[in-house]
Amino acid sequence: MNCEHALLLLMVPGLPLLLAIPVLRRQFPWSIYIALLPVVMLLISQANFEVELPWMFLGNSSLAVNELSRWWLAMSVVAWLVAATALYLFHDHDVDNSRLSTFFLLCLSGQLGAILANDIVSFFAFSSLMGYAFYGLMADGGGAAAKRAGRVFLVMLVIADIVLFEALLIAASATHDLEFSSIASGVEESTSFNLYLSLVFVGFALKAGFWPFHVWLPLAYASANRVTILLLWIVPAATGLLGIIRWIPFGDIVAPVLGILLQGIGVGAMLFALIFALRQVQPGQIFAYAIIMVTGSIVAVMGISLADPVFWEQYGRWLPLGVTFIGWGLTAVIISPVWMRWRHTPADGNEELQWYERWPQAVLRQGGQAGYETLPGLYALWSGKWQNFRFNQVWQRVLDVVERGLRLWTSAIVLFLLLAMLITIIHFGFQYG
Amino acid sequence: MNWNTALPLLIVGSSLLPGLVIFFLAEKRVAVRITLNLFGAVLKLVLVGVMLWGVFHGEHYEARLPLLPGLDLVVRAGPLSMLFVTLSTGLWLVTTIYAIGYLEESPHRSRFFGFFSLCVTATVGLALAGNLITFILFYELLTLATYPLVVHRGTEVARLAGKNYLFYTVGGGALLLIGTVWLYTLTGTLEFTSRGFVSGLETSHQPALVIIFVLIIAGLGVKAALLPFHGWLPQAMVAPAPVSALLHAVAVVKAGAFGIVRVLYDVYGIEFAASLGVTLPLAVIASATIIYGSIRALYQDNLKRRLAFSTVSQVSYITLGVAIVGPIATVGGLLHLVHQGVQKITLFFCAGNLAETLGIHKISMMNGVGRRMPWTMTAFTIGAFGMIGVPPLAGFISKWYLGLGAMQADQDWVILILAGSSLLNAAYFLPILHTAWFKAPPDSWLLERDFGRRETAWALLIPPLVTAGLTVLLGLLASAPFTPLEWARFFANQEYLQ
Amino acid sequence: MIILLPLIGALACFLWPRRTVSPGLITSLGIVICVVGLGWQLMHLGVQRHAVGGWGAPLGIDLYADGLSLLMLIVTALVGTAISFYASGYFDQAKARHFWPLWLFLWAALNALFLSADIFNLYVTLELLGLAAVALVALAGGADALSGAMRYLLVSLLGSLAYLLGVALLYHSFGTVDIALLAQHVESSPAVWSAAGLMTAGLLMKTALFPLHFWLPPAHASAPAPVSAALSALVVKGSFYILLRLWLEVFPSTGSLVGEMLAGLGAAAVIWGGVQALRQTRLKMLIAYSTVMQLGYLFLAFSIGSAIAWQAALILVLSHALAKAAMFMAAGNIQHFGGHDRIADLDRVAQRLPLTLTAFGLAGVSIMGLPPSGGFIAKWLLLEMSIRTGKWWWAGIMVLGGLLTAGYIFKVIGRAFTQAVVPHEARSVPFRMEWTALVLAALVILLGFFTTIPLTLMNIGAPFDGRPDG
Amino acid sequence: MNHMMLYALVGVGLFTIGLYALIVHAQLLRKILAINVMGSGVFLILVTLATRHQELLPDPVPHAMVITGIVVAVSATALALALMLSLRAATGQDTLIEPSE
Repeated sequence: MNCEHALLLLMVPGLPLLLAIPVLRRQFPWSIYIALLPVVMLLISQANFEVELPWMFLGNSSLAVNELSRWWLAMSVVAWLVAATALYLFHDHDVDNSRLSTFFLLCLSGQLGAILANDIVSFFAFSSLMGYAFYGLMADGGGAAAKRAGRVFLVMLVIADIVLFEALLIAASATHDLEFSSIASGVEESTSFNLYLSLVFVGFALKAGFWPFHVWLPLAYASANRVTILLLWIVPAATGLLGIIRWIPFGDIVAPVLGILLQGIGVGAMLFALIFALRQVQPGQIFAYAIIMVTGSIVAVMGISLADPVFWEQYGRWLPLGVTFIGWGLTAVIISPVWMRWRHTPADGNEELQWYERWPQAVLRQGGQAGYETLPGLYALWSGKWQNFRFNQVWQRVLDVVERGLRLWTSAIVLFLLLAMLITIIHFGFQYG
Repeated sequence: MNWNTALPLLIVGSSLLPGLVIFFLAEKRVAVRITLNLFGAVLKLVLVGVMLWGVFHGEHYEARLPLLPGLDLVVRAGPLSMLFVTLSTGLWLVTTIYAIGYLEESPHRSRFFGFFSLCVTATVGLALAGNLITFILFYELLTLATYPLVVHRGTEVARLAGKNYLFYTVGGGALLLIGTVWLYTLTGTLEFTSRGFVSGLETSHQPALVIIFVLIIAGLGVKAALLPFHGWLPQAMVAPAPVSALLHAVAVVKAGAFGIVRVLYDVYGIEFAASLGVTLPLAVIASATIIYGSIRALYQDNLKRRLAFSTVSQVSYITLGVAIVGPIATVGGLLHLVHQGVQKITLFFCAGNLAETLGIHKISMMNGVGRRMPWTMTAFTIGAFGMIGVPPLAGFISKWYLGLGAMQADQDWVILILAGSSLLNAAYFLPILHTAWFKAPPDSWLLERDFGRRETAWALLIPPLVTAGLTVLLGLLASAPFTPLEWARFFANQEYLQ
Repeated sequence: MIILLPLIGALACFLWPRRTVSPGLITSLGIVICVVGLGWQLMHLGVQRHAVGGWGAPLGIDLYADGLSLLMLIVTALVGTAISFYASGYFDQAKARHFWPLWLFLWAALNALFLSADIFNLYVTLELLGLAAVALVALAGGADALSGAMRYLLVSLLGSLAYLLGVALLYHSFGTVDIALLAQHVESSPAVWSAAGLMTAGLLMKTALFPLHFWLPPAHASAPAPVSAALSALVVKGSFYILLRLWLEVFPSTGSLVGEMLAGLGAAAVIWGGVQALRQTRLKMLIAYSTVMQLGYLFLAFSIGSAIAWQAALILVLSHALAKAAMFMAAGNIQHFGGHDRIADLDRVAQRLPLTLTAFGLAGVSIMGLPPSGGFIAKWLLLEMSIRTGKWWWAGIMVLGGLLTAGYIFKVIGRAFTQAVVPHEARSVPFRMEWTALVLAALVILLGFFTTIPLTLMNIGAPFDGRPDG
Repeated sequence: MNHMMLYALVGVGLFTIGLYALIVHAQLLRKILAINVMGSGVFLILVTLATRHQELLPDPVPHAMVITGIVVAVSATALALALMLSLRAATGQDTLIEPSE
């Protein structure tokens, strides 16, 4: 591994991170394109290599570029370029100063880093950077609905992080080295193997908004700002998929039960998406369902390959390819309505449409009525629960009373004595029990 | 008196003497006071650096002063003490700078900085303490030195808070004293030694040992804000921001936690304590505190109170880590000792900035403050994420080792506790961030102070940024040489030399 | 010499009432030098015995000095000098001309008391001490002071008469009043018992052990600040010293039960004094009650009874003397400063009188028995001994007392920080008054680090022999 | 011997009477007198106990003691009386008063 390669590899997530600092960014025009330079160069240079970062995190961290990550990078770069252009196009005030682009760059660095990460810890780190930055993207500039979506996304993100953290712990205690390669061998032996698998799946499903954790996705599509909409596929969904593929050594392991389950979920997702997609009014949302459908299908594939590894042996390597092309396709499809929304300010409603603007509209007109209501319904249900928990007066009063009670030294003493008794009891229990 | 003897004394003295001088400085002599403060802080930092180097290369630093026949005052440098000393010294420098900026034009600064230095002296002293009596000495000194800081404002509220504070701490001190004396009558020595010095006693003493353990831990638990004894902490919030920063991140709370570590490892010896069956209850209490503190924090609208309860919860991570019997968990606990300090002090600095610059004390008043004070809020955000345990920040590393250690020690319930508390942490920190960044700012702040182009005074802005940067580095470069991680491992290896 | 010097000084002050201050100060310095000289002598030549006028024991007046008395002398010298300095700033001309002779007279009596080797001598010195003290209390004038002084006088007369009766009995049964000789001859008999009872009762009265403490608070609280300092720090210790001598040397065989009783009373005093102090609304009353409480600690040693316990008690005497003197001086400053000593109306003392409050705080640290201070060491040793001898309940009492003390000390300090409802303007406090208090307080703190010195000093001549060691 | 004993008993009696008077009476003058009575009781005892045997001369030391004691007592009484007068002047009553808050 030679030096400039290493530098390049570090630059890929590093440069966006630096440029995310407004003061630095102001120095360069077109800073976002600059931030994307290293990754483009990386794609051009054909070599596969790895950088060991022994002083990072918990010792054995490394970034690497290989076949798999190459595909993902290719897909992401396109999407990011498009999004960047959109950013420059649609935001009239200077981009290099806006906070939106800060989040944009943070998100970018997180996503690229996650793709390049070669061990679960750094993957985890980068992906959570990406996640929180993406929340920033959603909440910034978007409408009220987008903010709601953002909050849902955030909650899911937090839970996901915790779940994944547990998964990490299991993996770490099973294997002493956290590289993806060694996990495959390590996790198999460990007793909590199935737990690990399900944790990983749940975690990434939450992170990436797979069905049935997709509540926020259509909301975001409906009301987030254009740039964010463009990123909705590659940032949460695609990275989530990558995560699953990275964390779970497909092909080496067999988990029939989970496999069946996943297939079920995948199919369910596709059906759900199909039904609701056909009953949409809001143009943007149809893409949300498209994404749900895609991810569903991929989950199903994963399920199958968990059920029998042979399947993965045969078709596994095509998955990245497929994902990539789907990604390009989706980007292309999504860009057009965004483009239209930009072109069609209410002033000039009925102007002559270009040919490339007609077909998506045609697709959209297919979208049926209704269905959209169910989603707010779900959301209301969820948020209602949350509100109750958050502002429940009774809880507060009870706790305050307890607190006031505890503030009295006397009661503290009593508690302390109780504790002492408890300990002595336990102690004797240990001795004679 | 050779160098190895002088160094620890110098380290203790380098804040004591300036403090004493400062007491007698006239109020107006700002320049002299500032120079003294900074000189002391920097000097101490340098000395500690030297000592770190020395300890790392196997030097042995120790100084004794005969106190009573059979009892000496001992200051000694070991991996554990170095961990704490470095933390407190580093943060002291930062906090001093901050305090200088924070207390401009406010009365009685000589008194304040005098006690401030005393406070740090006590902290460093008890970090270096080589036996239990020296520890107690500095522990009580700490209590006394912090009281004037708590009541510094001289208001009625402050007085009551101070009263409450003493109520707890003096009581705790008494418990600690009894326990220690009793222990001394049993063992005849109080020297801290690796893997403890009580395990030699015959089994007939074991019930007594258990009771002593309860006494001592209760005494220390008051400062460490363990569950029944945490009441003073949120009230002590009336103190000026640098003080609360110091109370929470470095001095008082940490002193308690540090003491628990000492008692558990160097007095009882962890294996022996486990065999007594006292570690599990301790871990349970710590877990209860973690959850309870977080839940309480959810309901606070006053920023500093929320942070205070968060401290109650976070500090118990340390206790939990050392009470789970196992080297990795120990590493986790000790790491949290440092990491929590750095993160929490960042948060308090930022809270102080908000209060000083815009007069904001409540979270509900923080709408869009991120636009007005981006740097401060960036620091705050980093600190908060660190607290939640988001990688790659410092908090993540310590939580990682805690969780791993719990698994290694087959105490899986701890992992649930960790998960739950992370969830709660997120639940009470993220809304603050959302409010600060994404809500529309009001058209005017109440009692806004104008600092020209800067968002606030330099002395207020630099410290949080520094500590925030530390938070990132501690996480990112956890495995680099001379990091807390390495010291913690060093210590753990000593204690668990199976 | 140590005795004569203050007498001469007193005389001088008496003769030239115009310029009383300078001879007073000179005398006190002189005494310090003498005491140091004596200390040097003891260190190198061991116990000193000097027959005044060539008449040896059993009849003549002997002066006897061992570690115990030396320590007491040192304490007296230290505190006395401090008080002299303080007083030189405190009194106005009219008061001063009365104060100085009386004060030096009292000092002489104290020194004589600590040095005299026979119980009758002790009686005389005790009596002189009492009279001087009463006169000093009366110095303040005003109904409170006079009444307090009167009560004090009656009590001390009563006490010393009881003591004298005991002396008579002892003399009758053994034909000597010399402590050493008595120690050899004494054996248990009704006469000895009643003598012991009478003397102890009388001394307890003068030492103000609960419940015989009723006279102390009014007397100490109403006296002028330096006088109350002297009374609390030194005078009560005088009678305690005699008790110590008697029970260590004359009645050692008849220890246990009485010891338990005394310790019980001591414990009661600790609790009662603490609670009363908490209830007080006036600063000086509070401090006076705290004296009652601290005296209680001393008597715990009678039950624990090992050599180390006694040494602990002595260290407590030492540190309490310093601390309490400093405290009363601080109180005097505060009163001088605000014109009153009502705790509730203390008005930003911490801000405007920092040195004094520091002194008060430091002294408080020792009184509370928090480290680092002489009080802490003493308390530590007492605790250790009480647990080691299996009498853990005394430990409980001590800790409880410590908490109570913390309660009332910080009650004052907390008020000192806040602003009073009726703010009053400040009167400036003389420089030396503030510093004297501060120096004394600082000494107590230092004592916490250098306890070994008094420990070695007090063991000269091994006054604690015949006691089980730990 | 026995008349000696008698003296001694008288002395004790005086002492106790004095004590009683000291406790029950409020007026200071009475208290002072009571103290004096007690004192003289003690002195009587001292003098009495000086003679151990009929044959021997009485031991001189107690007499010396008594003289000293009397001197002390006189001065004490003087002081007491002075105090009483000034107290009377201050408060207008001849009994002790409680310290005022």
